[in-house]
Amino acid sequence: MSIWEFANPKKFIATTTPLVPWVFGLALGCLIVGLVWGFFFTPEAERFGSTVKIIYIHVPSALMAINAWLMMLLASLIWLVRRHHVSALAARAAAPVGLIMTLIALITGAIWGEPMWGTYWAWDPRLTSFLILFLFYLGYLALWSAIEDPDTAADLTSVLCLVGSVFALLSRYAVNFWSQGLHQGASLSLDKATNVANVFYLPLLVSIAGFVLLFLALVLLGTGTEIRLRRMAALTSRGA
Amino acid sequence: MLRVRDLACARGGLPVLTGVSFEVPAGSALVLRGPNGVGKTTLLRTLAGLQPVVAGSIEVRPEQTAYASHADGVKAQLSVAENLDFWARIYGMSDSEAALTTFDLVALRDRMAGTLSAGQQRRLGLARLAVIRRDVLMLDEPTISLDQRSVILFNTFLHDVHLARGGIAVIATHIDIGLNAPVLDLDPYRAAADAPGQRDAVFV
Amino acid sequence: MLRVRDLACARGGLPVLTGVSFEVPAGSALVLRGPNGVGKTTLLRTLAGLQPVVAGSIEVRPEQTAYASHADGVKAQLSVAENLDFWARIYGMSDSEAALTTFDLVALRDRMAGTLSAGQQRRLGLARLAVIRRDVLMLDEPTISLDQRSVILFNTFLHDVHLARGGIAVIATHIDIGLNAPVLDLDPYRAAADAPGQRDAVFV
Amino acid sequence: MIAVFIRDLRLALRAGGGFGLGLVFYLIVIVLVPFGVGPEAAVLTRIAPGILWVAALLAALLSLDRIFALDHEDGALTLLATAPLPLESVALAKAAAHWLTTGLPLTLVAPFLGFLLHLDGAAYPALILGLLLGTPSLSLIGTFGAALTIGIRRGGLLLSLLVLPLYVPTLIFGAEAVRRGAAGLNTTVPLMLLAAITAGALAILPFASAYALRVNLR
Amino acid sequence: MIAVFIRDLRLALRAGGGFGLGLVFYLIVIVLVPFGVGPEAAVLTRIAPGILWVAALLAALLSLDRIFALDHEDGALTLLATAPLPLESVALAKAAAHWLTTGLPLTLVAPFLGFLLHLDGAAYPALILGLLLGTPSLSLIGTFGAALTIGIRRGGLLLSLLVLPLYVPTLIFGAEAVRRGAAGLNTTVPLMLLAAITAGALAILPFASAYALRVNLR
Ligand code: HEM
Ligand SMILES: Nc1ncnc2c1ncn2[C@@H]1O[C@H](COP(=O)(O)OP(=O)(O)OP(=O)(O)O)[C@@H](O)[C@H]1O
Ligand SMILES: Nc1ncnc2c1ncn2[C@@H]1O[C@H](COP(=O)(O)OP(=O)(O)OP(=O)(O)O)[C@@H](O)[C@H]1O
Ligand SMILES: [Mg+2]
Ligand SMILES: [Mg+2]
Repeated sequence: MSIWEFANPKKFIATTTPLVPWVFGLALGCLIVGLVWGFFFTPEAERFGSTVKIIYIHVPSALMAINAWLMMLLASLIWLVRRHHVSALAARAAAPVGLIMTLIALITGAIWGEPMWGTYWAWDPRLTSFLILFLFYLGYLALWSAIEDPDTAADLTSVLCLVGSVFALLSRYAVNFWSQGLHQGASLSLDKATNVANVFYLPLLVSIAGFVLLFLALVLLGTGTEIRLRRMAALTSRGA
Repeated sequence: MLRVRDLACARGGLPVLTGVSFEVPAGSALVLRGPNGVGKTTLLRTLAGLQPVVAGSIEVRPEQTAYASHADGVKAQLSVAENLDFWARIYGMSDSEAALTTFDLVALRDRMAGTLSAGQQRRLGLARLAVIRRDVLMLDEPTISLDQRSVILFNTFLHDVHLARGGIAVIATHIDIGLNAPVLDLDPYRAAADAPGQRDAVFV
Repeated sequence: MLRVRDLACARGGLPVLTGVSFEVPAGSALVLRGPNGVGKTTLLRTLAGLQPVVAGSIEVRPEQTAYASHADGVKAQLSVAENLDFWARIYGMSDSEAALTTFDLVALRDRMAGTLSAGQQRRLGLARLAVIRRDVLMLDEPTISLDQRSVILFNTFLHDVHLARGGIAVIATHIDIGLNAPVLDLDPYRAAADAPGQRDAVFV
Repeated sequence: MIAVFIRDLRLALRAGGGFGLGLVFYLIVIVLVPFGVGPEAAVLTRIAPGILWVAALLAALLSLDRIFALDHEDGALTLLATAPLPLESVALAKAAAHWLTTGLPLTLVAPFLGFLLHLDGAAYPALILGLLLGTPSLSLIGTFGAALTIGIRRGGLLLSLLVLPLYVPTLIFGAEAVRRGAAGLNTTVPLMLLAAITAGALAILPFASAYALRVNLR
Repeated sequence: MIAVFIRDLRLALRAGGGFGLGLVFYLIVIVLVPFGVGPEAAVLTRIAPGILWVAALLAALLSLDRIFALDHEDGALTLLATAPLPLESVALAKAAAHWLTTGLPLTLVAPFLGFLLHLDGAAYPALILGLLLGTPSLSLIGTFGAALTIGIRRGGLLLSLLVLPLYVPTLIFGAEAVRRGAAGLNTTVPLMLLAAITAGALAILPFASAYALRVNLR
C-alpha cells in the first residue's frame, strides 16, 4: 500500500483519528520527562547559571519552527503536483503551530537574552532571521484567511510558500552579511568537542522528541478538523 | 464548428449545469435562455475556457474563442480609439477604424471612455469584438442598455460580418434581440446539489 | 406630485438637455425613453438632486426621493439579508423581510451578495427600494439582466405596492417592461452645444 | 450613523477586509528599519521615538483608501448621500470605525515594537499616551483626505500626498513627547498639544469631509 | 506584450494614474523622518542610507495594487487571459511598466533626498547604482504579490504584508552598499548580490505570477 492512500480524506481520518490521542500522550510523556529531567536533575552550569535550563524549551521550539516551514514546503509541493487535498490542508494546519513555535523560540530566547547578553532583544542574525520567519508565517496565514475559495487559497498559498522559501534562505544569508551575531551556533552536531556536556545533552534530545511529537499530534488534529469542516460544508451545500 | 457533449459545469464550488449538449455549425449562432441564476454566464465562461470543465467535452479551437460580458475591460482613462487600438494590437490586428464605424462611435472616438453613457460604453465593448475578429464569440447579455438603433447595429454586425465570415456565436440574453437563431433553454439542465462539480465532493 | 418646469441639465461640463417639462401626479409613473446618450441618466440624477439644476425648476420633496442605477451599492462581502438590513437601518425602517419575499430572495438570504448572478444582484438592488420606502423613485434601467419572471415581480411591486401607496416613479429604460405608464421621449429636448449649462460659459 | 459604523466594522472584519493588517504593516516597517540603518543598539535607541511615530503614520495611512473608495465604486455613497442622514455623521462614523480598526490596535502594539528598537524604558508611558491621544486625529484627517480623493480610482498615492503633510504636527508633538519621556523630562506640554489637535480635528473635519463628499458626488 | 507595456505607461501618465506620486511619497517620507528623529545632522547622516532604502521600498510598495487590481475589476484581465499572448509576458510587461514609472524615478531623485538627510558624499555612487540594480527586483516581486491578491478587493495591506518580507534581502544589500560607500569601503560585493537577486527574480517570478493569475481567474 502506498502512502498516497492517506491522501484520501476518508482514509486519512479513519487512520489518524485513533492515533491522535496516543501521539499526544507520547508527546506529553517525552515533554514531562525531558523538561523535569532538564530542569531539576541537571547540575548548575558554571558561568551559565540556572537560566541555561531554558534551552530545553528554546532549542526544541526553535528547531520545530524551522522544520514546520520545511514540512509546509513539502506539503505545498505535493498539493501543486498531485492535487491531494489532504496535503494542502496539512500545510494549512502546520502553519499556526509553526507560528507559535517561532513565538516560543523568540520569547524564550528573549528571556534568556536578559541574563546572557544583558538585553532582551538584539539584532543578532539568528534572532533576526527568526523574526523574518515569523513574518513569513503571518503572511502565509493571512493569505489563507483572505481567500474564500479553499482550493484557490491552497494554490496561492502553495506558490507563496515556494517563492517565500527561496527568499527566506536569501534573507538568512543577507542577515549574516549584515550583522555578526552574539548567538552561539548549532551545537547539536555530532562531534562531541563542540557539544554541550552529555548531562545537558540527553534531556535536550528527549524534550526535542517531545516537541516533534507534539507538532505531529497538532498537525494531525488540525488536518482532521479542516477535513471535517470541508465535509460539513459539502453536506450542507447538498442539503441546500 | 462548436460541439459540446454532455457538459457539466460548476460555479463557486457548486454544480450548476449537467448534461448540456449542443452543436453550433460554422456561420450560425445559438441563443441561451433561462431564468436568473440558471447558469448562462457559467456556461459561457466554461466554453471560453475561463473555468475548468467538470465533465463532458467541448470541441472548439480555444485560441479562436473570445468572451465578452458586462465588464468589458473598458479603461475609463483611455479614449475610445485608444481602447480599441490596444485590443487590436494585443490580437495583432491592424485597423480599429472599421469597428468604430460599425458601431457608430466615430463621433466619440476621442472621448475618454469613462465619460460615455451606459449604452455608449456597451457599444465600445461590442466594437472590441469587431476589432479582435475571433471566430467563436461567447456573449453574455451583449445588448444591455442599448437603444433599438444600437441593437440593430449589433445584429447587422453579427449577421453580415461575423456569421457571414463563417464565425460562431453563443449569446446569453433575457430580452428578444431579434436574431433568427436557434434557442437553447438551460432550465432542464439544472444540476442536482450532489451532481459532479461540487467542490468538496472528495470529502464526503 | 413631481412637477418639472423647463429644466435644463448638463453632464461633464456640457449641456445635455433643455426645456424639459412634465408632471407626475402621486400614484403614477413616467417612462423616459430616448437613444443612448440623450441624457436619461443625467436627468434622473438631476431630479434626485445628485447634480445641480442648470435652469428651470423641480418641485418635489427632496428628502422623499431615492435614486437607483446599475451601481446599486451592493456589498459583495455582506450577505443578502445584511445588505438589506443595513439600508433598512439607515432609513429607519424595521423589516427587510417583506422585501425579500417580494423579490423572491428568501432562498438566497444568507448568500454573500458577491456570489449572486447578475440578475439575482439586480433583484437585490431592487429589493433595496422596497426596503427604504421612499415616495419618489428615480430608476435608471431597473430591469437590466432580469428574466421575465423577475420583471413581472418588479412590475407588481411598482404597481401594487409603490404606486398603490401613492408613490411616484420616473423610469429610464430601452426595453418595453410592460408598464402602462405615459412615455416621455427625450430626443426633442437635446441641448444645443451653446445652451446653458456649458461649464466655461462665463468665459465666453 | 450607528448603522454605518457597525457595517464598516463588520466589513473590516470580513475576509479581505484587512483588519489587523495595519498592525502587521506597522510591525514590518519597524523591523525593516534596522535592516536599513544597521543593528547597533545605540543608534536604534536614539531614533526609536521618531521611527515608531513615522511608522504609525504610514500604517494608519495605508488603510485610508478603504474608507470611502469602496462605497464610491459600488454606488453605495451616492445612495447614502440621498439617504436621510447627514453626510457629516457618515464621515464621523467612518472615521470612528477607522480608528477602532487601526489607531487603537497600533497604540496597543507600539510598546512591543518599542522593545525591538531598544526604546528607553522611561519613554513607554509617553509613547502609549501620545498614540492614544494622537491617533484619532490621524483617522479624522485621513477621512478628510479620503473624501477629497474618492473621485480618483485607486487614488491611494495621491491620498497619502494630501494627508501626510497634515500629519506633520501630530508627528512632531508625538515624537517629541516620546523623546522627552526617554530623556526623563516632563511630557505634559506635547501631550496636551496632541489632545488639542485631536479635539480641533474632531470639531472641524467631519464638516469639511462632508462638503468634499458632496462636491465629489455632484 | 509591448502593447500592454505601452498601455500601462499611458494609463500611469493619465490623470489619476499616479505617476510621480510615488516620487512625492518618497520625498514626504524622507522629509517626515527628521521631524520624527530630530534635526541633528550627525544622526541623520548615520541613518540616511537605511532610511533612503526603506522609504524607496515603501514608495515602490504603494503603487503595487494598481498593477493588476484595476484590470481585474473592469474585466480586462479576463479578456487578456483569453487573448493570444501568454500571461507570463503580461506579468513581465506590467512589472516593466511599474519599474519605469516607479523604480527608475526613485533612483533619479534619491541623490537629492540623500542631500536632505546629509548623506555622506562618498555614498552617492553606491546609492544610485544600488537602486538602479535593486529596484527592478522590487517591481518583479511586487508584481508577484499583486498577482496573488487580485481576488481581494483593496488588498493593498495584505499585499504589503506578503511583499515586504520578500524585499528584505534587497533592502539589506542595498543599504549595506550605501553604508560601505559612505565608509569608503569597497561596494562591489553587495552590488553584485543586488544584481544577482534581480536576475533571479527576473528568471522565476514572471512564471509564478502567471500561475497565480490563472488560479485567480479560474
Ligand atoms: C530572542 C530570540 C532567539 C531566537 C529566535 C533564537 C533562535 C535559536 C535557534 C534558531 C536555535 C537553533 C537550534 C539549532 O540550530 O540547534 C537556537 C539555539 C540556541 N540558542 Fe537561541 N535564540 C534566541 C535567543 C537566544 C539567547 C538570548 C540565548 C542565550 C545565550 C540563546 C542561546 C541558544 C543556545 C545555547 C542554543 C543551543 C545551541 C544550539 O543548539 O544551537 N538563544 N536559538
Ligand atoms: N461622466 C461624464 N462626463 C462627461 N460626459 C458624460 C458623462 N457621463 C455621460 N456623459 C455624456 O452626457 C450625455 C448624456 O449621458 P447619459 O448617461 O445621461 O445618457 P443616457 O440617456 O443615460 O444614455 P444611456 O441610455 O446610454 O444610459 C452623453 O452624451 C454622455 O456622453
Ligand atoms: N462568484 C460566484 N460564487 C458562487 N456562486 C456563484 C457565483 N456567481 C454565480 N454563482 C451562482 O451560480 C449560479 C449560476 O450563476 P450564473 O451567473 O451563471 O447565472 P446566470 O444564468 O448568468 O444568471 P443571470 O441571468 O442572472 O446572469 C447562480 O445560482 C449563482 O448564484
Ligand atoms: Mg449572467
Ligand atoms: Mg444611462
